[in-house]
Amino acid sequence: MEILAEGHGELVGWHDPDEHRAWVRENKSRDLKDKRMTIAEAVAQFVPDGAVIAMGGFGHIRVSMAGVYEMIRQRKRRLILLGKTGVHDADLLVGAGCVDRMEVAYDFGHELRGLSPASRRAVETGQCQVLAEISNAGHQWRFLAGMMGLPFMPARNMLGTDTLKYSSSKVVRDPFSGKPVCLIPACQPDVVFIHVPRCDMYGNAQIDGTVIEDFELARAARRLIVTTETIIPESEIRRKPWRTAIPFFVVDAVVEVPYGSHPCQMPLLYFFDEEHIAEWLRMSKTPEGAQEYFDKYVFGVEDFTTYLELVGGLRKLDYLKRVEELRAPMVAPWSKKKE
Amino acid sequence: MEILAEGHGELVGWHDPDEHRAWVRENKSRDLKDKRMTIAEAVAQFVPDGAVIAMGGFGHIRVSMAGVYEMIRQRKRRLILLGKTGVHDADLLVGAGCVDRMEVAYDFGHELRGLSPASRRAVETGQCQVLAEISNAGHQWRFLAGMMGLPFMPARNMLGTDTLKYSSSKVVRDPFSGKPVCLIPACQPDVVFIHVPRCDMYGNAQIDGTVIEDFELARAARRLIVTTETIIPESEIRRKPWRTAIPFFVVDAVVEVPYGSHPCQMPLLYFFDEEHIAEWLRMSKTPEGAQEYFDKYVFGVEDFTTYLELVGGLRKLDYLKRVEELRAPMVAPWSKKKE
Amino acid sequence: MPVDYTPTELMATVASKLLEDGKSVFVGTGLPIIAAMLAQRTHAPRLLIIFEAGGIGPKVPILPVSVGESRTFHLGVAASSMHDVMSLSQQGYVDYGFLGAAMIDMYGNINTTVIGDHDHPTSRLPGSGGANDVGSFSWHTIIIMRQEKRRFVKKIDFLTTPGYLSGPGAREESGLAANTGPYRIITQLGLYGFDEATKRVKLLAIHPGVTVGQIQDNSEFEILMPEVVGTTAPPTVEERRILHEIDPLGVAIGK
Amino acid sequence: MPVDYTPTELMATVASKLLEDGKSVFVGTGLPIIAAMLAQRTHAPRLLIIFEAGGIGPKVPILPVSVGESRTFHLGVAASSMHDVMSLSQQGYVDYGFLGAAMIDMYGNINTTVIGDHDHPTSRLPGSGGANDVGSFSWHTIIIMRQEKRRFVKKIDFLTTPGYLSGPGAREESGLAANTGPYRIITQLGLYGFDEATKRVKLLAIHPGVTVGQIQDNSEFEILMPEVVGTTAPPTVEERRILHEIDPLGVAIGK
Repeated sequence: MEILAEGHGELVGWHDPDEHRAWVRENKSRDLKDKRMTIAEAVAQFVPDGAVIAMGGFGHIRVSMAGVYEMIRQRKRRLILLGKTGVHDADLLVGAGCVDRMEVAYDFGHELRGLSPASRRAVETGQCQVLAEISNAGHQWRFLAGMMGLPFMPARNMLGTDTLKYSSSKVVRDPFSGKPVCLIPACQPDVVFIHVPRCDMYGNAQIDGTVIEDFELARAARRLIVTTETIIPESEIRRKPWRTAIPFFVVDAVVEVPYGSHPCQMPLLYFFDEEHIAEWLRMSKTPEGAQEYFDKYVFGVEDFTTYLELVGGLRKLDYLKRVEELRAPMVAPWSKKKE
Repeated sequence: MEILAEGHGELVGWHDPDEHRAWVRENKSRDLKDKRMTIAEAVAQFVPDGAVIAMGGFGHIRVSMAGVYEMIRQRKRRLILLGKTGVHDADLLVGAGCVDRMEVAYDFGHELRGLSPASRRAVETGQCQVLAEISNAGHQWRFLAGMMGLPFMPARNMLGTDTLKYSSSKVVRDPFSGKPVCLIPACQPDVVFIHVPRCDMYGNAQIDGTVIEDFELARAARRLIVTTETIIPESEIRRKPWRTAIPFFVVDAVVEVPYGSHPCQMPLLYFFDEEHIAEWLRMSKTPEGAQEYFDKYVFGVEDFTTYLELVGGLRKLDYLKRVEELRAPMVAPWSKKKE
Repeated sequence: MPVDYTPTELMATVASKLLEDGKSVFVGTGLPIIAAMLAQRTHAPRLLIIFEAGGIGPKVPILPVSVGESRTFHLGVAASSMHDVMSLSQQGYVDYGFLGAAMIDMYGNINTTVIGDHDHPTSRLPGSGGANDVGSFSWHTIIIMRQEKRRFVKKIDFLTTPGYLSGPGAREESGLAANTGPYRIITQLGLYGFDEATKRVKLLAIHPGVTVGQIQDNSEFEILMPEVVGTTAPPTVEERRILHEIDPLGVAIGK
Repeated sequence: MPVDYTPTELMATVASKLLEDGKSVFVGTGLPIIAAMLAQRTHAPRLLIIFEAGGIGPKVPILPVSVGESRTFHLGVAASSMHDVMSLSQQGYVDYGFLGAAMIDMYGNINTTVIGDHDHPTSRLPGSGGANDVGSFSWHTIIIMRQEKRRFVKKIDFLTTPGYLSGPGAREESGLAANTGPYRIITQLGLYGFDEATKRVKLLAIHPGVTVGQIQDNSEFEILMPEVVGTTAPPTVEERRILHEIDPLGVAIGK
């Protein structure tokens, strides 16, 4: 197969399809088992140092912040992050020193809020290394190929650019059209966290709103930790099986964490806690400030409930619900005065 | 790109990705327009003789029988059918002489009911030609590649078999694993019919139960005719946008036809009319019988409502609802006495 | 007192016993789904049943007419899509794949496409359907079929679904997933496996009342013989009751 | 009486006017979504807005913080997935793609990845995000950015998103979709297109009060000049009202 062009980015999270099949056969149970555990147990059991990880949701939307905080709390190290629209999740994991290598689609930014001081600093000082570049669709299709048990997914993006040169993709001539086509390697991350509004104790999960990349990512994951706002009876799942976005047999752990996406958005349930995110963006302008943040909000709290009390408790959570429902205005303390 | 093996089946419904993009740009409106019309208008406008067609649903589940009957009524000819689990739909279209060429994944059978006399006879007598063989997943992934605007989809099926030899797929060496991999060509059918429980007048459609191949097929279709049990207000669609399986801009026509899948099953709404299907299977044992069937149930009725009256009217439809809801037992008049 | 049963009932119960609790099975219409449902109602209540149209983990209330109809996702854990279940199968999530067949050869290759010449068939059959996919992706493929000399043949007219192709190593060489392939064949005469070294059909057990002579007499190719030939267990009264509860009209299991 | 407005407001209104009713636009955070929302509330009520996380055809109530947040599918026609919208884009369903940029060259190639050396960056930027995809798949790419000499450069440090690459024919040669590419650039100084023959950046119109000299002074590469230089229309009072209704906190549009 003639290679017309080839990226020299590191090939992260790729497995030979047969090796991966054997891994699935051995390690992914098809048995309907109660998988409830605490986030501490889930992270201790399924996240080894050095793992290739990906976070579901969209960087600061429907993100398992409970999982992020716990990885920081357990001082996970040398993690490789698939930065598929990494926003608040990636910034904290890099800022806390858990992640020191990344494949980057979108990272180091907080979207409308501007750039992310902590993770940018880590890359600019060499503390965190960018192993490969890719685009958002590229990442998504890495997971699609991963879910399909394929070695690669063809695509018509990245062609002709440095994004391709710094990726792990290859360009070949399509035997049907005769035109160059990009082959994006599959990705089956070692560990994935996905936060959902509801699932049963086996892991059958529903998602409201956009599923973003999670349909494919959940199925491509080697280990999948589902954190959920609430656990519902299995009978609820079975009553409308077409609402199941993630079936139980791809799930390894089920962790019930109400408000587990705070300070990020949980669509239809609560809005971003912009005050808290602004606090992080402000404090993380220096390494000392970032450390202070982690000392206060991660190492200084005993569990997620204590954390919620610390960030404003019921009053804050009720306010975030009202903003999400467009019944109260949002604030933007991070907003620079313009012009 | 070295070709290790290659099917010699005819490449049906494949388009150069750039040619297809140009077609989409020109022909698929992104404008929110009222697309309601009658089935007669939809078929007259969008189904030219010789078109490559595919039917949504699963052969006799959630099939647009209103579309099938109308193509027969308008005496469409030389259609090429993508027989992706073709069952009652395919049998009638072939039996009526509308379809004379097929790509076959599953056809000529009625699943548990046994083989389908009319379409088998057409193939065995040479009236209908099988242009290519493929598997169900193969067909599905042709539509996936079609939806993605790609030339092909890699896969690990069909390898080593006559199914591959009679397909239009190619086998190449995967540059990542070094192993042979099958490349299944994309497919963008000229016309697709999909029957849904509900949609709005623009074509935004919801589906209950399994979507089967319709998510991909709807998006891969060049022309998509949606027939629906009922038309609902746009506001209903927008209230739960995550329930939309088919967005309006891939839809060309919206046709409201209550019971439009009869005598096939509409999941959660009505069961197969096994008496009617048995009548077809019995009559279609001879060409004359098949003709008699079409004369009575297609050419002999003026519209779908008249047809419904003829097959048993409200009493029959109520019974089929009860069977679907497991409140009445099914019958199996086609069942042979065994042992 | 010996239980009165039919060969079809026996095939269903023998097939059912091959399925393990807590594992997954991808099933086709007729006897395969009946065997899986029986397993769920006896020794394997947590058997994960998967249908090609997207039904996952249903509590199938009654024999479905189609592998795509609403009974296949009745109280299921998911009602998804063909893309989803075929992808998961390709990724290695399916332990057992259950197929029927019109013709088979000594390597377990299956024909369900055509009898005679492809372009001028004597008898046109439905084609692969999901069979090629199931036979390519499942860890273990189980085949249920009627055994006759014209069905157990030296050369099948069309290789629809891969068995071991031309023998040891051929699947991997062609690009098919490693360590997959046919696992068992169940006919009205006996239960077969595949010889480890040659990948050829090998008798495991005969059904009660069947002779080893009948086994070979009803096959065009030579069936390998084990040192000890087992005998399958006949259906119990309870199993028969469940079979007819699953298929009350006797469409597939007989009356 | 002349309306008082800011350059940012002008960029938003100029961008908005490029969007046609009944067409589709794939938008990013900030000014792109503001321009699309303004278009919907003025001349293009049936403009189909698409967000990369899966929001399709929403009635966006207020400037979203993220292209993945719940405002992006608010009362939408679909809340789907990235796979869905990126696939549809790749298939040719997207008329306009709307991007920001840190650096651009004379062929409209964009850098949003890094300033300086990739492995030892002076300044690390977010990377492609969906930009490479939007720039590869959309029929027309529109870029909104601040114009400065260090941003309109002869050679960008990193080619994140394809413009016309090295010139005419280069996109097609590389395998990118035919007849796609950058269409307009909007800066605080003017509105640019691309010369048909050379695919190079060409001035179309200057904003009120801006001189042609400023246009070239703020670009390292030579900007092609049209025979007639147009002038863009300033925002109206109504447009300004809507802009601040869309972004009441002035996060992107200013206070």
